[in-house]
Amino acid sequence: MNDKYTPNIIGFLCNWCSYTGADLAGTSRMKIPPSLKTIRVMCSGRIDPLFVLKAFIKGADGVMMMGCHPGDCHYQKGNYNTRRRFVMLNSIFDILGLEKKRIGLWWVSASEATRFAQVTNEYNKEMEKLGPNPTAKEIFL
Amino acid sequence: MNNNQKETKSNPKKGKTLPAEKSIKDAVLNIFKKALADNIVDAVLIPAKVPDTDAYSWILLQDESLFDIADPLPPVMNVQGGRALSSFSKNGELDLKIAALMRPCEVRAAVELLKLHQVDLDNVTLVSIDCPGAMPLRDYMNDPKKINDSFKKISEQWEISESLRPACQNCHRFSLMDGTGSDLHIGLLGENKKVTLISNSSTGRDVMDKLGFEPKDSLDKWKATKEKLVKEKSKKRESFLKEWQEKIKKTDGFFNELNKCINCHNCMNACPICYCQQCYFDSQTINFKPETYLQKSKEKGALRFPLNTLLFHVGRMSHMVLSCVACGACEDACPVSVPVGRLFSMVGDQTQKEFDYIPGLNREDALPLQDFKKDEFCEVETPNECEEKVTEEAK
Amino acid sequence: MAKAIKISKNVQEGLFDFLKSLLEKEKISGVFTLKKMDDNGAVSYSLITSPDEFKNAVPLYPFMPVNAGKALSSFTLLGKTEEPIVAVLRPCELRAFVELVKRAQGDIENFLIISPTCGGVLSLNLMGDKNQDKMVSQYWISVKNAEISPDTRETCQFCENFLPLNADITVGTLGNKNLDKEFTLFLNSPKGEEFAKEASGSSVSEEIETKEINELKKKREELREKYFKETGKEGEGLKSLINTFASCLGCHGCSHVCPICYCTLCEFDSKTHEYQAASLSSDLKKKGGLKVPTGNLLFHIGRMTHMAVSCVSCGMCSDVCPVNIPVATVFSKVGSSLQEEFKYFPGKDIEEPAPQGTYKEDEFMKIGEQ
Amino acid sequence: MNKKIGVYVCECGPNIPERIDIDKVIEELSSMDEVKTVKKHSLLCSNDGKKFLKEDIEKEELSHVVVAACSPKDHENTFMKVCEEAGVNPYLFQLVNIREQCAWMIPDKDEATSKAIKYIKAGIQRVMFHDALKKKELEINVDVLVIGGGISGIEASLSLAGPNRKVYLVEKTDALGGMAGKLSRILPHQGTEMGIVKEKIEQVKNNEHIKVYTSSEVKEVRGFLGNFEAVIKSTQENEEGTEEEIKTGAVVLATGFDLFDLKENPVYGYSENENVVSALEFEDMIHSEKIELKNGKKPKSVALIHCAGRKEKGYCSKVCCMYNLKFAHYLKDNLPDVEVKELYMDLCLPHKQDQSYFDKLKDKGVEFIRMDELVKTKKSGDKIEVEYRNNDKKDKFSVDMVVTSPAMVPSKGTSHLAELMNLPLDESGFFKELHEMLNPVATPMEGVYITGCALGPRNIPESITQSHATSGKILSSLIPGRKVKPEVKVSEIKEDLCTGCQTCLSVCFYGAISYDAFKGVSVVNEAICRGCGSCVGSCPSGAIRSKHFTYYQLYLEVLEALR
Repeated sequence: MNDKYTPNIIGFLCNWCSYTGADLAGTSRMKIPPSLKTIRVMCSGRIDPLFVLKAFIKGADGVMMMGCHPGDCHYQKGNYNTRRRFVMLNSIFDILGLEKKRIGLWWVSASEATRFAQVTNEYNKEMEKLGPNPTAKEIFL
Repeated sequence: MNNNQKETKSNPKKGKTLPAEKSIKDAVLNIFKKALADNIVDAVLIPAKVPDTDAYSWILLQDESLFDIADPLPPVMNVQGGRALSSFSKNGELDLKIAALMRPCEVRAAVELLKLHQVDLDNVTLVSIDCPGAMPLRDYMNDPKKINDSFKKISEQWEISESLRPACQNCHRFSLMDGTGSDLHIGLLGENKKVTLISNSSTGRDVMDKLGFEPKDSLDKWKATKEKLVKEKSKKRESFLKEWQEKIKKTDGFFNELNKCINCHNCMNACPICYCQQCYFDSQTINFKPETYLQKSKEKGALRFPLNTLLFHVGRMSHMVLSCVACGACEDACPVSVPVGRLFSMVGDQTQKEFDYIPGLNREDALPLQDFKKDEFCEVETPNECEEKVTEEAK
Repeated sequence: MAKAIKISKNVQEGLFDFLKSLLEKEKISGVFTLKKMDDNGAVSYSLITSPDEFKNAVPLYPFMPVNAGKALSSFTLLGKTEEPIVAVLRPCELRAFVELVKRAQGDIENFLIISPTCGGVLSLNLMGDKNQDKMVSQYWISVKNAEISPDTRETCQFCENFLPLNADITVGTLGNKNLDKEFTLFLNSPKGEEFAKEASGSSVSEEIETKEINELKKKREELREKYFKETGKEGEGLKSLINTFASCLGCHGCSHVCPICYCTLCEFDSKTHEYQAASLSSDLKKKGGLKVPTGNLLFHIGRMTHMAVSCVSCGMCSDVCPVNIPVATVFSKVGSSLQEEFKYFPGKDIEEPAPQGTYKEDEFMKIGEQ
Repeated sequence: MNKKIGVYVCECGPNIPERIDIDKVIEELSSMDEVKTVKKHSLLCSNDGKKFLKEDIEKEELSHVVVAACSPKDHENTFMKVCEEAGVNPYLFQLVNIREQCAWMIPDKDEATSKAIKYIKAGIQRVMFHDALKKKELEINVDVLVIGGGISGIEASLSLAGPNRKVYLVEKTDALGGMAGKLSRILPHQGTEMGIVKEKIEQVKNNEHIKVYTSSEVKEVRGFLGNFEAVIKSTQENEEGTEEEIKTGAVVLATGFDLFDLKENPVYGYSENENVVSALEFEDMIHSEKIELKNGKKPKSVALIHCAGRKEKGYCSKVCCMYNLKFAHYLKDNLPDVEVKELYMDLCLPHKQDQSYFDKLKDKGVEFIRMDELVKTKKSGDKIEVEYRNNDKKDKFSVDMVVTSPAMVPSKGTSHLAELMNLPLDESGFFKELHEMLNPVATPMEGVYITGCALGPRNIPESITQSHATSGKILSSLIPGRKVKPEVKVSEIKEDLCTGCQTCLSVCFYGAISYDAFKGVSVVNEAICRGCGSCVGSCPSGAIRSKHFTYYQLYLEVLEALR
């Protein structure tokens, strides 16, 4: 079981909802896949699509964007921009035939520890199924 | 003139000839394979063919198997080697030993970039190679197969073919002759089914020792063949320079050559010496209000768009032409086939002579504009003042 | 039925005379249009203010040396022109200008915009070609017959938005069999009508979208389908993308000529994305080798995230690519799907904000909730 | 590099060592040449922990500090303070969360340990590129802008205005008083005339610390607690458009309510029937003490219809029942033989005096009829026929006069103001409080408070209570001489890269970015910026940088995670 492939997943979490939700998941001792490395930003609106793209190109097997549910943004509207930017990136991946499963956006509120645990675990499983991101080994990027 | 002294400055006595039964390419690659295998270097920078495409590009390889796609002398110069080298070594310290195989003009560019602190050569062994020239990029892209074949012929017979890039047709510094600032040089000329490894610096010498290649073979044949070719090409270059100086002397001669320019700045972006992130001639410092443009137009009857074409080219010239290595990358990248490479190379040739400077020749030579001599260019001042100055200095 | 006037002259002369008279009668201060630079076929956009300089003007000459929208933006970047000016633009150039005005990169006020029903333009590297004149006359024949001229750029061949939007005056060319005897000016705005008084023509009322034009549209749409299929073969994803851009020099000419790429310094040329020597050893350990310069795909996809949704498919990027990458086709493909996604039509309405600068609370509701 | 980085791993009692092999971590990190020292401590947030940290930072003469411990939510500020005391800029510090997001979510010790190491390494990489940000102190402005000159606004102004606090009271109509000013008499004691409202208006006028703007509206408000900038625009014909810019420390929204338009629904028969009057019109009648039909006769029978607009709007307006009872009392007291019917959906008698007030009416012989829906109100002869449905049983009666009580709806300006200030509205279009129960007068915008019917139907005492609550909030936060420290992790613009496309303006919800037309670049007002970074994500040329979350700092975290 040792040589089992573990994906490398990056999570961009907004400070007010998702990161707090993640903390709560920890406090309530929920099991979160170690493959997920979280990165805190103040608002999901700060998540420049280029971060996601660059992480993907640098070989991240999965990139999760997380923010407050629409309407609950600590900065009021930030996550609406996030949503648009994600849709933008997502359809670019789609039309270019890139594995769009590898990028995703989830709304996770500060109280939704369970949801956090659920989506991260599910996503981790999905990435395990998908296997390593070809960009990690690709030379001609 | 003392250029000639320089031309013959570095003058290695002996080298190491290596067999090339299978192919020249093979023999050349073997040198690098060995260097990598013996851990003399950690990685090799070398042109390669992108699998399942006709495209060539630079790869920095560590995995031996990648030598299969490597090609020491591709038919085209996709990215100027100097740029490639600088692209990954300019930020932070390079903690790997790298051997870089480049055409002489690319090596010269690298050396110029070194002087501009845009490349880190401390851990890099620059290896130059006798260069038969390269084919125009667009021609190759239009018909890779055909160009490949004709290039094969040209490179085998070292013919100065019309189908080569203009820069290469007029290049007389295609070999080590002018003491190209490389550490090692690979001679292809002269010897048949052999390649000659020549050290050109202590680093180079050191690497050869580590490789166990003792420089004891004579270089006479290589030199003789080379000198002959250099003479030929120098003649060609002279005539090219004359022809173009004539062209430009005509009123608007220069501008007429540029009147197709569309300001895509491909030339600048392909140029190894233009290292600025933000070209001054792209920056907002040269925007004016509409009235101003309208005024300009009224003065001349018409105002051409895109604006500042001439300013861009002359300005760029003033920035880099003293370091122009005449690699022709700019002309290769021009979508409207402006002879920009020839123009710059021609102007570069003159200005560089003025300063008695050959870019990329010598790592120690300071850049002309970063250096001055008190008693130079008196002629641009009034002679007698000049006299006084010098005598004062003497006191 | 649209308001229009018929002028019984060869379209090029007719338009030439019309503009010239506007200039001579000082109805306008200048004409922004194509101008012959020399006898070896070079043309370039110019702001012509003197009638005798105007002799070299070639308003509808089938070349696009730069996207005129970008040129006009550089002209009006610091404010609107105080004096009235006529600009002869192709539909995609006009759309580009509108997009730029939206982004405060130019000002369309005081312009009289004239735009043809567009037969496309010849590939730039044919400029100065020895057969140039032959190709141009060939071009006009296919315009008459509303056919796709073989010498026009790929982008033009599959362009379906070849009827101008927001033009004050539309010059009817496509499908007009006796284009060298007569042609129609469609007057789309009061301003257009006002100026058109200077043109010696008889007022008629005609439809812009003739049968021929609709057929041409169909043909082009089919081609579009075809080209879109061919670029970036589905399924292969990354690999095909890499191969498509394999020969990219990183000259970024595509972004330099792109009218939507209005940044003075492209983020991807800035220090931000430069390679850090420190990560070399780890990268090589992972991959065994590395193409340099790196960041090729990051640049292209990244640029898409910035401008594709506003891409007007003018084709300049393909035209300037020194290594024949079908940049425009890829971007146009991505662009059109994004534009569908956001229900956004670039260059249509100056008031409509660009998708990046706005949002709706009740859109894409499913996203993020799964 | 003259960077001296110290890494401190907190065990947090048993919490972290339980799951993370701290010695392994320390061993790993000590091998990094960027790191000057790595130490562990059993509980860094404890007093001796902080003492140890401070002394060690001083001893090692560190330039940068990384603490691996709990979530930044817990102790980021604690340790930032320590750094400051130890003479290290608090922003040259990074707190790495190896408790919540490592030890506590990963059962396997090895996995947890290696992840912890990654996190800390990322922290180390990141901290090297931190800028030494400086907190600025801003003198707070204690003045208050009150929008809305109704009873709530008036009350708030009166309780706020004082020798060292100026109040700007903006009223869109030409007179103070609002709806309460239109009432004839005010519950519960029937005796009082308009008195108390008039009184209060007088007090406002005589208060030198209150500046009143009638026929004016607020055109622009931006800022945050202690530092608002507002523009007040006059709507008076003669001085149309004259503007005044003011600075205040807080904003009170007392924009009140409007009445449901009875014409919206024909069942009320309002427009086509002259003897159907709205509650306000009836108030006027009481005021002029002329309860008459249009033909001048006194009505023999009056129907008081509650809950007009309740179905349409979907909420109970809470006050109508009581003033209908008020009307009934008045009618019975002044026209002894008048027959009064009250037609209601549900009676709302929330306050202690209400029940007895209602019972008294029964004694006076007022008839109360429950309905589920008003079917129609139509003229029949000189009488008005009122048809209603109770359960599934329809019924009707005729009266001389009908008084209809329209629901309270958000005042016209509300949505515009909400947009202007980026404040949320509830589904009925009233302002939304930060929390109905726990924070009933605050808004998401620090320093902006809401009172009275701007939040939804309320009666006068409630409104006044809220105004007092609001004042309390403000008085306790806007203390003269107090300073506020605005966010320093804000956005900044590299002017040489900015193209002036103004995309950032459109994504900034605080109006913190403006456009400098002369320079042709966007400009961030650091006092207003909250540092969400939305603008950064929107800028194509990468001209905007969000301090402490710069592209490079975040990118290094990505790289470290992928290494």
